[in-house]
Amino acid sequence: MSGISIYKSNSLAGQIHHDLEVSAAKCYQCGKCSAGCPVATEMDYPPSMVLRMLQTENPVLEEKLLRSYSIWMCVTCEMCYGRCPMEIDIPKVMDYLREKSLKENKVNPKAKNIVKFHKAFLDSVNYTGRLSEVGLIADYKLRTFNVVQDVNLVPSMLAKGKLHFIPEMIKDRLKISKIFKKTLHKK
Amino acid sequence: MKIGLYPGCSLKGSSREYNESVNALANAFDITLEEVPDWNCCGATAAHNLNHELSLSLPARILALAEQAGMEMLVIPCAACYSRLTIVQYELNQDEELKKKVSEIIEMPYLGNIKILNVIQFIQQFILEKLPAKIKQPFNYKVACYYGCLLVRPHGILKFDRPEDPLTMDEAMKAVGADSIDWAFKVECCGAGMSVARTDVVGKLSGSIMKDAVDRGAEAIIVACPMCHSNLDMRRPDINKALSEKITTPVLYITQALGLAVGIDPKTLGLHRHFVPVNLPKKEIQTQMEVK
Amino acid sequence: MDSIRKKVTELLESGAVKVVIGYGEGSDNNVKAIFVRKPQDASKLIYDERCVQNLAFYLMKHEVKHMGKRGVIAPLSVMRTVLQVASECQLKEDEVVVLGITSEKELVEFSNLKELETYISKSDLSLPAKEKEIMDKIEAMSPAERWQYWTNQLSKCIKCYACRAACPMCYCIRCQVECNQPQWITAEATPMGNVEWHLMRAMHLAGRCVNCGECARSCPMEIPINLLTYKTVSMVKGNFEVYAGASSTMESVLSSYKSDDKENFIR
Amino acid sequence: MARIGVFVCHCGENISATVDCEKVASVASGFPGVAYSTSYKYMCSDPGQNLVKDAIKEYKLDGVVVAACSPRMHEPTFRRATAEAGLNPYLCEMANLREHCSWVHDKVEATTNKAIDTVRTLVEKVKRNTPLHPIRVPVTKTALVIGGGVAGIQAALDIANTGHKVIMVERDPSIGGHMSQLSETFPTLDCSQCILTPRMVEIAQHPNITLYTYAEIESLEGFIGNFKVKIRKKSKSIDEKACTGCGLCSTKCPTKKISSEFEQHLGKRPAIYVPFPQAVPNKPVIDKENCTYYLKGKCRICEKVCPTKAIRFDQPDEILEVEIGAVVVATGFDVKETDFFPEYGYGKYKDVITGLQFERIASASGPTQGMIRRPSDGEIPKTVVFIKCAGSRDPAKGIEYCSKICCMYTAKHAMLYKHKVHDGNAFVFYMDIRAGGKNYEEFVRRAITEDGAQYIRGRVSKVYEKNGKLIVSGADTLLGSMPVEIEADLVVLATASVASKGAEELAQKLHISYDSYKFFSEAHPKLKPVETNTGGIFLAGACQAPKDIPESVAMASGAAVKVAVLFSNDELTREPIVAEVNRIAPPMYSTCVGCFMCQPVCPYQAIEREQIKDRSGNLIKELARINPGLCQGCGTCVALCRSKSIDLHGYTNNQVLAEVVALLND
Amino acid sequence: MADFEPKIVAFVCNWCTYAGADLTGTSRIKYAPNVKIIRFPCTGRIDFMLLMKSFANGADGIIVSGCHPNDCHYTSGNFHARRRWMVFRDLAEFMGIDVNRVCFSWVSAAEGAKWAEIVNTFTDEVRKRGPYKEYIDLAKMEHKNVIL
Repeated sequence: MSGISIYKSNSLAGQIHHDLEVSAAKCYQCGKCSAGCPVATEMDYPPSMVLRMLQTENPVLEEKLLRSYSIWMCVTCEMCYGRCPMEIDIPKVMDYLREKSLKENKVNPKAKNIVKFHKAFLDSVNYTGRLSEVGLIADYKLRTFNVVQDVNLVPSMLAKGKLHFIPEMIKDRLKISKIFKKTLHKK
Repeated sequence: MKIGLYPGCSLKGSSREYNESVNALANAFDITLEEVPDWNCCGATAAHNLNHELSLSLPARILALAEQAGMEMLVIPCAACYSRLTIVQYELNQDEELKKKVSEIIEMPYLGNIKILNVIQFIQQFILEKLPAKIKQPFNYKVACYYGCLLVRPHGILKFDRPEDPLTMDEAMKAVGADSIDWAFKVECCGAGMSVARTDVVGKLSGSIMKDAVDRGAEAIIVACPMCHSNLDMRRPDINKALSEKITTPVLYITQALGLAVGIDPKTLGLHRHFVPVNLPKKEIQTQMEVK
Repeated sequence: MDSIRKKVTELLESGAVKVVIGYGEGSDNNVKAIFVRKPQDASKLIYDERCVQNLAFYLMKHEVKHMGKRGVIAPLSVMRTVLQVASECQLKEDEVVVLGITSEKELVEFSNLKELETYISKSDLSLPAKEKEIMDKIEAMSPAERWQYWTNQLSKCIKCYACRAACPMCYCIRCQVECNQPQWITAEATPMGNVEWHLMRAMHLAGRCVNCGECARSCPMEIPINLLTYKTVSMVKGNFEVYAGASSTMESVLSSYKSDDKENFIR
Repeated sequence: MARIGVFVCHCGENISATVDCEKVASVASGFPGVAYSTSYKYMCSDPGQNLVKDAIKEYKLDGVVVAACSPRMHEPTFRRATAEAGLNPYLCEMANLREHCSWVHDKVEATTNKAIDTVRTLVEKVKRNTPLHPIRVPVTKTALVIGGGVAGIQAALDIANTGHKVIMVERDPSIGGHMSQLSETFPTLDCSQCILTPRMVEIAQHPNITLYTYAEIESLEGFIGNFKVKIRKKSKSIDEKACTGCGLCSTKCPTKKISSEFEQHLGKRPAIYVPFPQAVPNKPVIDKENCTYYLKGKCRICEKVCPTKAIRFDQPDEILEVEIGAVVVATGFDVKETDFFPEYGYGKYKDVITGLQFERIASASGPTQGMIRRPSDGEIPKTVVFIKCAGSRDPAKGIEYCSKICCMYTAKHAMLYKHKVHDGNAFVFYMDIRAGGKNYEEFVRRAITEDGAQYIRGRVSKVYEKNGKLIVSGADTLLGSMPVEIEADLVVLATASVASKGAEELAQKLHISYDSYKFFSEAHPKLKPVETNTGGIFLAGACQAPKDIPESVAMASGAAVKVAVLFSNDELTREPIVAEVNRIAPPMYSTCVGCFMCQPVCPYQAIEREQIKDRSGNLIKELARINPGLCQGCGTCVALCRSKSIDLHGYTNNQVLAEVVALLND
Repeated sequence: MADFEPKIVAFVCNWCTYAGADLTGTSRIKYAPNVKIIRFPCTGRIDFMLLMKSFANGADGIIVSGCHPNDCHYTSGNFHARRRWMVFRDLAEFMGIDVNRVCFSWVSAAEGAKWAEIVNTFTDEVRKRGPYKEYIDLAKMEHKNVIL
């Protein structure tokens, strides 16, 4: 009944409220999220700031947000959500912002690696149905041209039987790639 | 009753010892866990980082498969998968529309009524009270039980243990004679998905976790999450670099620790696969008394 | 039977009662209620399976009251009625002598209502199997079918009020249907008015109906209206664990409550 | 033909914004029996009321429907106006077009139509209204005050000083409440006990006041001016007459290690004890849960040492029944304990304490004689962190409201600490500073500028213990939410103020309503702040919502005046909304058949048996009769009566059925 | 049936639900205008015949609402009402009357939001069920009077 949204329909906060039923306006800036966030120091905008920026519904700040490093630094540990007195699902908001940032390719340059990792991860799933870590690492290295990182791990991992080169494949791979077509790769 | 098992990718790869120890422990108590047929990856953080519907559909397929296989309960040792699947089940049960949509995407009927158990819940329900009788060699060490993020958060949905300072793992460990310490980082984050992309961050976060545990005299860290394990174990060099210390305290899966206590041999439990060697000094069974 | 006649005779001779209400032969093989006031008339009393009428309702009738202390031939339904109306202050213990008849047609005497209660507490008060069966059938129907069934049945009602007249619990001086300020129910018989009237009647009997079936027997249109009050009987038993006519002191179901009455239907 | 007047109020914009008031008025004028219909901007204003009065006279109206706000708001106003115009006030009804219509619906036709239906309904009702005349009942001029905190004390003294009797009931062994636990009070820093104890003594000595401590309310029956209260005097196991309060028993009692409620569990007390030195009455009680004699059947040392032989182990609880005319509820509040906070350690850290515990630590009469020492090891904390809004303003924890007093007392705590530990650091984590009140803001500024309390704007995410220090991790939202970590020796949580234990049960015994937080509800948020919805029962202090001392005292005096007003008449008039059993001509006398099934449903025992006898005294008929003095007009008997022989004035069967018909047939 | 707007009458007690509905107003929570309130002192006063008469007069749905258990201003009115409704519901259901068109609820003076919630959900439910033709049709139904 109280259907009229308090947000501008085109604002980021408005879309988030509409799509996720998470209302940025609920945040009263107590900062508990930022205080508990394990990666706050790594972020350009700590969680509470992210919500503040959403509250302003100011396009400039929204743009900053989508191009921010914070949204990619978030490790979805749910600590902020777990302790938020207003029960604002910040991790969900972060997901949303990442998705959007990616769609509008506004991914923060510093975050490219993270995204590539996620992509590599999903491609592996897409092709095999499961995650082949060798594939993942290799693929990721190629995408990041950061071949040397972690190479020292590989031999010992093999030795410990933690890596195997033949990826496990599931039977109904077709179904999986269908799922991807219908979602992530939806045009 | 048919109890299903969803190992997830890590347990088939970098954390196979977790899978091995889970099954070993279950078998030791004459429980057979049946793998979900033709299961796929749950999409982990990657999926919901990039696409919401995808992050719903991948887990939904797994649950649908389990339902098809007639499983009433589904044990999910990997905390990340456990959290994903539980959240997805919850989300879809909130919204019939979405449920329909997803089951169209996965082209399978999906009910969403299967009971999901994390490894600790599984131990509580099927093993804990049978435990004392079976103890061969009490695991009488000072241990720090590390729960991480995904087992306890978001509490509103998972409804498992207490959101801060949980105790269930500690209880299980006490049951095999361990002295589980009270420490401050039980539910802090280890760096999780940043493992590859921002190893330095992992070093820092996992570092502070290891540090607190060790400072309080922990002889072993007990975990129930492959990500936590690989970050605390495989990433130990990065941790030590971050702390500029040399910490050698081993990290065991709870299933391994319990396994040892009931006399399953280390190899079956996959202890040899760890990066930080697990060589705990034999201790007098003077704590036998406490074993209960 | 003789034991009954004998008892009645001595009651009348001793003047312990002024009249005994019982069953006697009527025309063409029907039984009718008879009022025995002279000892020698006790021989007119009969009792067999045809004797089902609930005689208790005469006990409250003005004319009968005036005769003085009453005795009544009382099969189970009558015994229960006596207790129920007593609990509703319509009959005092010292106004009546209950000549109970067991299911084996044996005479049981009670020196007071307490004894009667103890007897009742040992008897089976549940609904007659035949009706129970029909009720189960009806309950098995879909709501629409039930509605069909009852509107058809009740639209036959001609508002002759024979049911009310026959029911020992309908002793009100003025029935709610006769209220005209306000007029709750239309005077003439209409399908809607009939539904209202019979629902109201059943509601008024909730926790009070002793399932004697007199209402249905008296209905010239042969509407099974007793099922409606029986429904309340089973409902009351199911939810509040009591049968009407089990005690002369208990509070009526609708005049009492438990703070934990089931309320799963309340939002 | 009836002559009803309809008066539609715009309530400024409040109604007219979504309801077409003119249309309502014009349609209403067409209703059968409506002789006059109009609309006006503010019906409750003087000109508005005059409009009604004049119309009544001019058009010889015999019924009035005011279509405006909720009758719970202005029914008295318009009934008064009606009466002033010479019409019986109960021929006036209100149609609720504001709370139930204009404010809850959008500006659509349906809204105006609903308004029209509502008016039609009330018109049909009022046509069937009959003149009613207020009922007069006597007033028992004794007041009951529940709770002996500062609010209860103030109320009791004020009422007693108007010359009326007061009975004060206190749950604990002594009066004084939370105020007696406080060290100094803001914003003046005067010693709490120094200002309170004289008042406590006054209570004990006042000729008009009877004090029952260690006592609780068992039940309350009756109605305004005529209550009957049952009070349970819990056994103190001592003869108060004989006891001189010498205290020898307490000093000799072998069980000394019982954690003291008064000291907020930071101190100990014996099993036979007086909660604190200045307690009133200054006589001990035996705590049966912990007394060796009650537990093991032997000891009796107190009995042996008592010089006046005042110990009574076999003393039973005592139930007193008293008639009273009014009640002042002043049961105060509690604070959340530290175990309510997972992220602050579920109460497992000894040195994470509540504000109330800090009061005891800071109090000269407290467990540390006023030295600031932390509970764990008695060390003087060098760094103290104060966390405000601990539980308050926290929907996730189920407490959405602001506890109101924390901002002030935390500033006070920081000050007291700095005054006593000059080289110490006081950090205060806050979200907002709410210092509305005389000299409050100045007080807080002083804490910051003169005493050097470090205020950090942000909430604390976690507190944990590490080698003897409490690590407090918060954020400074004024520095871009920069994480802040403080190694503290003592953490003080300004925990939320909540309704006092057992508030819900008490409310149910008193039949007063309470909000979702179990705070008692006032009759009107603005205009009836000390009344409850139940006539004759008033509220004082923090039992209604968190309050500081001056507010509680002011409210208490307010409640006292309300009682005094009630007691200023020997009789009071009551709404004639009561049930009545009909009477008709002999030989029936009434359609009531006297089944008396209505008797047990009446919560007020208002239904009596009336015997009708002939001249020679023979009983003709027994029928129900309702005592209008006792009947409160719930109407349960009315709905129950099968022969419809009972009816409820103001809500007669005729009226309500007409309402149903009118509401549904446009 | 798309544009069908149900007629719903609400019988509420003065102390809890009526006050609660007032609170809905003061807190400006919007709800469906289909519901029209009739004020009673207490749920104990509400005669079951009023429900029947509501249907007879064309109500598609009925709300009956009062104080939560133990909160009754008159101590026990709502308890007695609750029993009455228990019996009434069973009997009505047995007769095939659509009891889903009667919504019983407890709404306290503090539950303004709950009142709006109840009204809206119930209005939707009734809207879905459509008008209560079956009952109204009784009025038209000819009388099966077989005696002449």
